[in-house]
Amino acid sequence: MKMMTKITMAAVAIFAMVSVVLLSAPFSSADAGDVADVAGANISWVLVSSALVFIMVPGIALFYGGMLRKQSMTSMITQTLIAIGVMTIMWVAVGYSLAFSGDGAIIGNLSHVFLEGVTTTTTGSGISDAEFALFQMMFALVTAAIVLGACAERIRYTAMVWFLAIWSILVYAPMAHWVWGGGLFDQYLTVLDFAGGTVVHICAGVTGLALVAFAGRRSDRAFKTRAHNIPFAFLGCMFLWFGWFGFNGGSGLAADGVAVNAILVSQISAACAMMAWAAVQYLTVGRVGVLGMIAGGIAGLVAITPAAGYVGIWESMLIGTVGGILCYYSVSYIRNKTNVDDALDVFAVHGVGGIWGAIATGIFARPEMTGGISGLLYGGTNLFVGQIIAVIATIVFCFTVSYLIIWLLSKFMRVRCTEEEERIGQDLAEHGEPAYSM
Amino acid sequence: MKMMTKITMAAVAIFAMVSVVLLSAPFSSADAGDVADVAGANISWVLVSSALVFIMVPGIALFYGGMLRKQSMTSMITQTLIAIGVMTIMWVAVGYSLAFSGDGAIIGNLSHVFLEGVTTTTTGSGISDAEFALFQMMFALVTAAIVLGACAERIRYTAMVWFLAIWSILVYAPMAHWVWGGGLFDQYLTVLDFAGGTVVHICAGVTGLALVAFAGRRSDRAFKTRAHNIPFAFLGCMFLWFGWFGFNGGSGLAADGVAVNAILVSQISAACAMMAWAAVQYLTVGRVGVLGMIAGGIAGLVAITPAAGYVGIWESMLIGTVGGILCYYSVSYIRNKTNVDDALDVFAVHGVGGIWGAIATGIFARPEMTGGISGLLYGGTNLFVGQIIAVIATIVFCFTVSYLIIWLLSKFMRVRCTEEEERIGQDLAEHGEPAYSM
Amino acid sequence: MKMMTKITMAAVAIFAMVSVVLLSAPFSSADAGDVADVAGANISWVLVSSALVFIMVPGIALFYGGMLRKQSMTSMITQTLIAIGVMTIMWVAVGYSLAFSGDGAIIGNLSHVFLEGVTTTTTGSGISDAEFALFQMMFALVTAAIVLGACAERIRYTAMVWFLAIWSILVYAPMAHWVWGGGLFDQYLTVLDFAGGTVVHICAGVTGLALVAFAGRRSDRAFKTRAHNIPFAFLGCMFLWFGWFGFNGGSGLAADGVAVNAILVSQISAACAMMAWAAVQYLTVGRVGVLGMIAGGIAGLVAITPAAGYVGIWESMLIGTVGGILCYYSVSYIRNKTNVDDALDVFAVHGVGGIWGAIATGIFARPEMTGGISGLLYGGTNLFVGQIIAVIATIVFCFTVSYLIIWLLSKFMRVRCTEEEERIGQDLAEHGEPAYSM
Amino acid sequence: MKMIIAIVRPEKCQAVKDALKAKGVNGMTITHVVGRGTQAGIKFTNRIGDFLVDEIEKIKIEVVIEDDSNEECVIKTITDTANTGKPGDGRIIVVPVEKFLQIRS
Amino acid sequence: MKMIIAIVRPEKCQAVKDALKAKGVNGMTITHVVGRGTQAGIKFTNRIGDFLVDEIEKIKIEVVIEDDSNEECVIKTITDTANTGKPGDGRIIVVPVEKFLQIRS
Amino acid sequence: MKMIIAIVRPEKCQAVKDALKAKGVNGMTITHVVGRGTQAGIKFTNRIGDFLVDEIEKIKIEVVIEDDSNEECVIKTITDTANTGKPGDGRIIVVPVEKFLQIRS
Ligand SMILES: Nc1ncnc2c1ncn2[C@@H]1O[C@H](COP(=O)(O)OP(=O)(O)O)[C@@H](O)[C@H]1O
Ligand SMILES: Nc1ncnc2c1ncn2[C@@H]1O[C@H](COP(=O)(O)OP(=O)(O)O)[C@@H](O)[C@H]1O
Ligand SMILES: Nc1ncnc2c1ncn2[C@@H]1O[C@H](COP(=O)(O)OP(=O)(O)O)[C@@H](O)[C@H]1O
Repeated sequence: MKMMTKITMAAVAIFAMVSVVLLSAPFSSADAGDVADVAGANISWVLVSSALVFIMVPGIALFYGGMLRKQSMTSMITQTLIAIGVMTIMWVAVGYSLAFSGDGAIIGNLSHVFLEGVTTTTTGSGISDAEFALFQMMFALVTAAIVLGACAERIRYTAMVWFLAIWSILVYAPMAHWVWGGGLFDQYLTVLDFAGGTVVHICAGVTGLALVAFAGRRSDRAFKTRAHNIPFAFLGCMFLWFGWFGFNGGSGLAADGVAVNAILVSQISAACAMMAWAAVQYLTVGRVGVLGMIAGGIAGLVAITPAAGYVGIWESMLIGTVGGILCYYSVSYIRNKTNVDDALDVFAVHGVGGIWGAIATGIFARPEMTGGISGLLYGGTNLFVGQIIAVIATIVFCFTVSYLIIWLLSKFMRVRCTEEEERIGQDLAEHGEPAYSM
Repeated sequence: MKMMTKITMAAVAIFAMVSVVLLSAPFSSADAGDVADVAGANISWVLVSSALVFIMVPGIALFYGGMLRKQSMTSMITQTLIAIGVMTIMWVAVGYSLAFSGDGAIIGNLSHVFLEGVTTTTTGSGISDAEFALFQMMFALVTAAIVLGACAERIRYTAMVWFLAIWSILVYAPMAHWVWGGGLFDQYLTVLDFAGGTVVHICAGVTGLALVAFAGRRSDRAFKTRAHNIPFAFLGCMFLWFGWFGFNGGSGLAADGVAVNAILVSQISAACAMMAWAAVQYLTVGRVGVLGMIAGGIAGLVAITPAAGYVGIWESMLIGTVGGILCYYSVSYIRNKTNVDDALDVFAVHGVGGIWGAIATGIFARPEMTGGISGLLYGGTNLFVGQIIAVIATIVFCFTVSYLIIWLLSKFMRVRCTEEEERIGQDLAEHGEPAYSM
Repeated sequence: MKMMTKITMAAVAIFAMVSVVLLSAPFSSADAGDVADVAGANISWVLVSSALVFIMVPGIALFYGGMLRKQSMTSMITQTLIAIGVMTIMWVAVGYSLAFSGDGAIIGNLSHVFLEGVTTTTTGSGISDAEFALFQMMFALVTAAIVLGACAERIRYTAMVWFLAIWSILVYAPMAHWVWGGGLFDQYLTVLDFAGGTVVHICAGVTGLALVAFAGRRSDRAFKTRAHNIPFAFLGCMFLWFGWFGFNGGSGLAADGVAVNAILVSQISAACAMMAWAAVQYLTVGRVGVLGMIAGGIAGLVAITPAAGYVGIWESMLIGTVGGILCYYSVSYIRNKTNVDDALDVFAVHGVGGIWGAIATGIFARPEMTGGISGLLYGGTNLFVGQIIAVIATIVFCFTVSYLIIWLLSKFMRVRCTEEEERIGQDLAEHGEPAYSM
Repeated sequence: MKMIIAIVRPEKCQAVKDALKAKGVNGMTITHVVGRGTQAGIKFTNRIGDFLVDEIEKIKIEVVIEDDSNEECVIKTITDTANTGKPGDGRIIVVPVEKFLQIRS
Repeated sequence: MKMIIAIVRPEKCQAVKDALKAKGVNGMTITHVVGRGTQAGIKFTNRIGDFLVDEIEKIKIEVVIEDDSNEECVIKTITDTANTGKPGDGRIIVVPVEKFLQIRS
Repeated sequence: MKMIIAIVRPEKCQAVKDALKAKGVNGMTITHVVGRGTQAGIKFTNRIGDFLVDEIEKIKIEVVIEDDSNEECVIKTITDTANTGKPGDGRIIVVPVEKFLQIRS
């Protein structure tokens, strides 16, 4: 068992080495300097967007870590860092290729492993394949990081390394392929997902749920503790909100009116959802706090994600407001009525919010903004049906495969922390590194 | 009374809903995809600037919160979040329309409520109205957030929600209209305010003062406590500084030499003010610390704000240096010689700094950078006189109306925390959410 | 002695004033509005990059401060702030001019003091001189800030002010001139340094070493304490990583394929180095934590810096992986086998990582990406030899001059904290400002 | 000699300190503690509602008095100042002290 | 009257609290402390390896009992709950108390 | 049995710990406290100047000694190490202990 985990890390290092041998074909950015100026604005904007999406990742670490007890802060950070490391390498190695090459319905092919043949050359005003790969890479990072909040304080660090590596191939790559890479959904359904409602949020929420289903509840002690550092949780949320401008704004891959619209409706949806959550909590509990408001804001951002390029002002107000209320009651329901210990409400916020967003897109999509595809409101039913099927497919697929992966892993290594380790906290038990010293 | 506050929140939620009914006209971003590429760079830059201005808002929460005692951290954060929520919704609903439509001297009209008719279509190389509305929205958020520092640890949360909602219409929208929307100042005076010295900083500083004037001093206990978390205050200041590059840099609404100049002089002014503050403090107190230096930096950024597009290197050094010294003595004077409990020196830094910046613009504005309007130094007196009148008008207007609003509110709800609540701290008394758990 | 330090600060203030008298020639940004649109995308991207590089500076303060004991947090922050202040002013005053004007081999001339004649006018699609000066200014800030980590908890604040002011002229300006300003290296050697491997990282690492060599070890108490706030260290690292996208991505001064390539390889190198460090630490110590992983990430970013525009995917994986492993063993070696108290491993990470990066550039530079200059792998030896000579020259020059400066300063003022001051911590002893209050 | 240990509400700490100073009692040592007693706990807000925490923040003030006759006065001063009449006001514990020395010489 | 001072592992604190409650002992004051004893220290990871910290986090629980006959019971309850058999389990100190008063009146 | 409670300057804590170790006294419990005494307070910098804080950070070291004859030695060791001669050096309090038990069995 000990052996196993050692191999884990060694493998990753070796893995990086191997690439050197594997690849003799040079990366063709030879003509990078000749790029036509007409594409400059788009290049610049998508680079900025990539950076903005990147900053969401530490945002998640702080957002989640701040809400846990202080004995789990280091652990949450290390797991986020490992998500950056593993997903970056896996995406470059095979992920991008599996998601964005070939015509397969289920999965792409290996023609672009290690980004072979992915150049920085632009044609017309579009961005280059290399920039697209970069932007998409950041999405993979964020998705993996979101998952961590659900199963916090339970899954061992080394198990998480392996899980993410395998999950990136078996779950994330196919999902991206189906929605954006010309796969399943594109081929058989009318589906719209502007910035990743299904690929990122539903997928992350459901994966989290699968891990929780497998790993079970935490011991009561960890479960009952209140957030150890509200300012960090707030700061994390603000990074998410800030980064979301790139997440949604960059998803049109151009600095144009679509980007402006996407950012505007994101801001509005987030604000409405935050206020709606606050209002409901105020009416129910009589008090509002930071934790509620930031959860509301995130709920609004999640809900608008698939629709950001396809709806206008009033729809975004509606989507946000409903999103905030819906997620509030989901959190409340899951915490009080079920036995599921989704530590940081990942499913209730990202899962439920994402599902609502996908359906809302099916209802409100404006034909003049989608290139002709109409939402229910404008008389289209294909899209609405497509969205619902896509949501169901995503849920079933992500849950099943994620569960299988972690189950399989548990045959080879210890996946779950013991009760003793849980009590002391992973910071000390696994990393020997308390987050704060007095 | 209890009823009242419940209605507060409910209203906001309902408010978001109503928009759906109100608005049947579709948001016309139909042709968003056709945007001419020539505008791309400007679109991209103003989007980035909007994101940068947004990040100033959490910056303010951390900057202020870190300087308070730890029992007020959650409270400062929630109030900032509510500023985001309320101002975003109010801006979309009526603020933008009141500020930027029609020829009224005092206030605009309602032709663009809920951003009706505000499209993402660009003409020529300029940015679209929708993008302008987005960029300006962020300014409204920042202004509201700055106010919170003055009256920290005293005003109740629900009262603040109402105050901001009303203030956004009665104070902020007219101010923006007068300076940038073709209103009062534009029509009757020669006034230059590049990035919001009057609209944002003087307005926020004076509004804060009005709230303090109404609410009175805190009890001694809160008053005497030292900053509970210097790193957060520093981090907040750095977000402000970083965001200011978009705040000043984006205010020319284009990615051109004006933007470059604005950012360059901002950086220089901030550095000079920080060093000047440090120097004066060193000579007076014999020691320099983080709190002094960051206040100095902010003072320099405030002072350069109205002038950033109209002056060059040496003026910015002078504006910054004088700004730093002036604000130092203002803080010192207000704290020691007056009875005003401006908790986080909002008036002394934003108010005084903004006034100095406005006057400095009147002195140093270079005709070749303003399109012909000359500062005192270049023989123009119109501008100088205009700036002074504008400053006075701003002070009188913002103070009076803000005071009236909070006074009026106090007839309907409890506005002020009790001494008991103040002692325990708003975190616990109002939100039941201590910022840190041991 | 007391007198001396007072003069320190006064001088800086006076200094800012003097500029006003010195300069009568107006800053010519008159035609800023006429900038051809073709340059817009590049202007926008380099402004964004400048902001991104700026955010690295607070990143360094948090990264370093979080790893120290809590009694040194304020001190680390003030020193970083002073680096911002001093370097900004010095760069504007003389630094830019010395680095980027004239044909001198050793140093530039004074024709652009106070940025005289540096305009915001663009020609063709290139950015303006003023924007270049701004972007480069941020590099000067970052370099100075990195130095502070090596000699943390020892050098007095006022001494640091003077040191940085002099160092910016005698060390940083010549280095920038040699590598990027058409000086020494450009004239006599074939050297490639895309984003500042020598100028920033080796220079900072070696300067830090010189200060440590002069100031000696800290007392055991400070030396043995563990990191007081891991989340701050993590946050700081993430700011660095995020900012590095502008640091490397902006160094091509254009929004084109080179920028895309630079960011892509930076991300990959950082991820590989982080994983490699984690793997080695796991195999050696049996445990991995945040401190190790973030150090690994930084090592990868440092290593790829000089090469980011000249290599592709697989080279970046190799450079990162080797960089991570190399820096791990360097830290281990310096800590355990030498008597050098490099508090935050500045030399081991930035110095060693920078040296490896420079050599790697000499090996892997692809002729089609460098405009014809070939690395060893492609048969070129000039470059390889040039890189090695440049590294050696940089080390010798920076160490000698930095040591001389601090030695000279010590003749005029007290440079070193006493053992008593060290024990109490600089926060209290020098600044009277503890970072946290209970 | 006695050590008087008072456990009081955090928000009353300043008042107790001031009151003791007024009575001429300067020396004291203060510790942040959490306590459980007849006070049932405090409700905290989380994302979706309340939850109870039974460890409530208190301040422990330790005063060593060299003259036993001061005991009553110190106890009364603390009791009067820290009393609000609501559960959670805290306790006073008196323990005997054998020696009380100043380190500084 | 006695004050029973127990120094226990942080992860055992909740269990001790619960066990005492079950025995009807509600009042207690809890302090975060660090301690040194026969337990040699804990190894922490730094950038490149391990290092030892000899100040180990503990929780100090102070319980004043008014009825001396409860002493044995409280001590036994704590000992039974906090015992793991490994170095670092902590200590119990019993000191005499002269007075124990409620501030609330 | 005695409990020796020393309140010392934070920067002297390590020295006291080392000195006690040298005398063979290993076990101790350490608490972060703040105190007020003859030392008037420390001036802190704020944005525009100084202000006084009368709660000064100290370290409380509690050592239980089972053999009373060690008392003098421990007190002397602490006094010698923590003494700087300036106000704020701290105090030593000795209280009687009735029982001192190890939890581990
Ligand atoms: N038996 C006890 N031993 C030690 N500390 C106690 C005891 N009972 C109460 N305390 C302390 O006193 C504090 C206040 O007690 P509580 O019973 O809540 O208030 P009140 O005395 O007003 O009823 C508790 O939080 C705890 O710290
Ligand atoms: N002589 C002592 N005086 C005060 N506290 C002590 C003493 N000995 C031990 N302690 C406290 O008890 C804790 C546990 O002691 P330790 O010797 O490590 O465990 P164990 O009792 O299981 O051997 C220490 O961390 C310290 O806080
Ligand atoms: N009467 C007292 N009771 C409890 N603690 C005291 C008392 N007097 C002093 N102390 C503690 O001793 C510390 C040092 O005392 P102080 O009078 O400042 O120094 P010195 O003893 O050198 O004059 C104080 O900060 C306080 O924590």
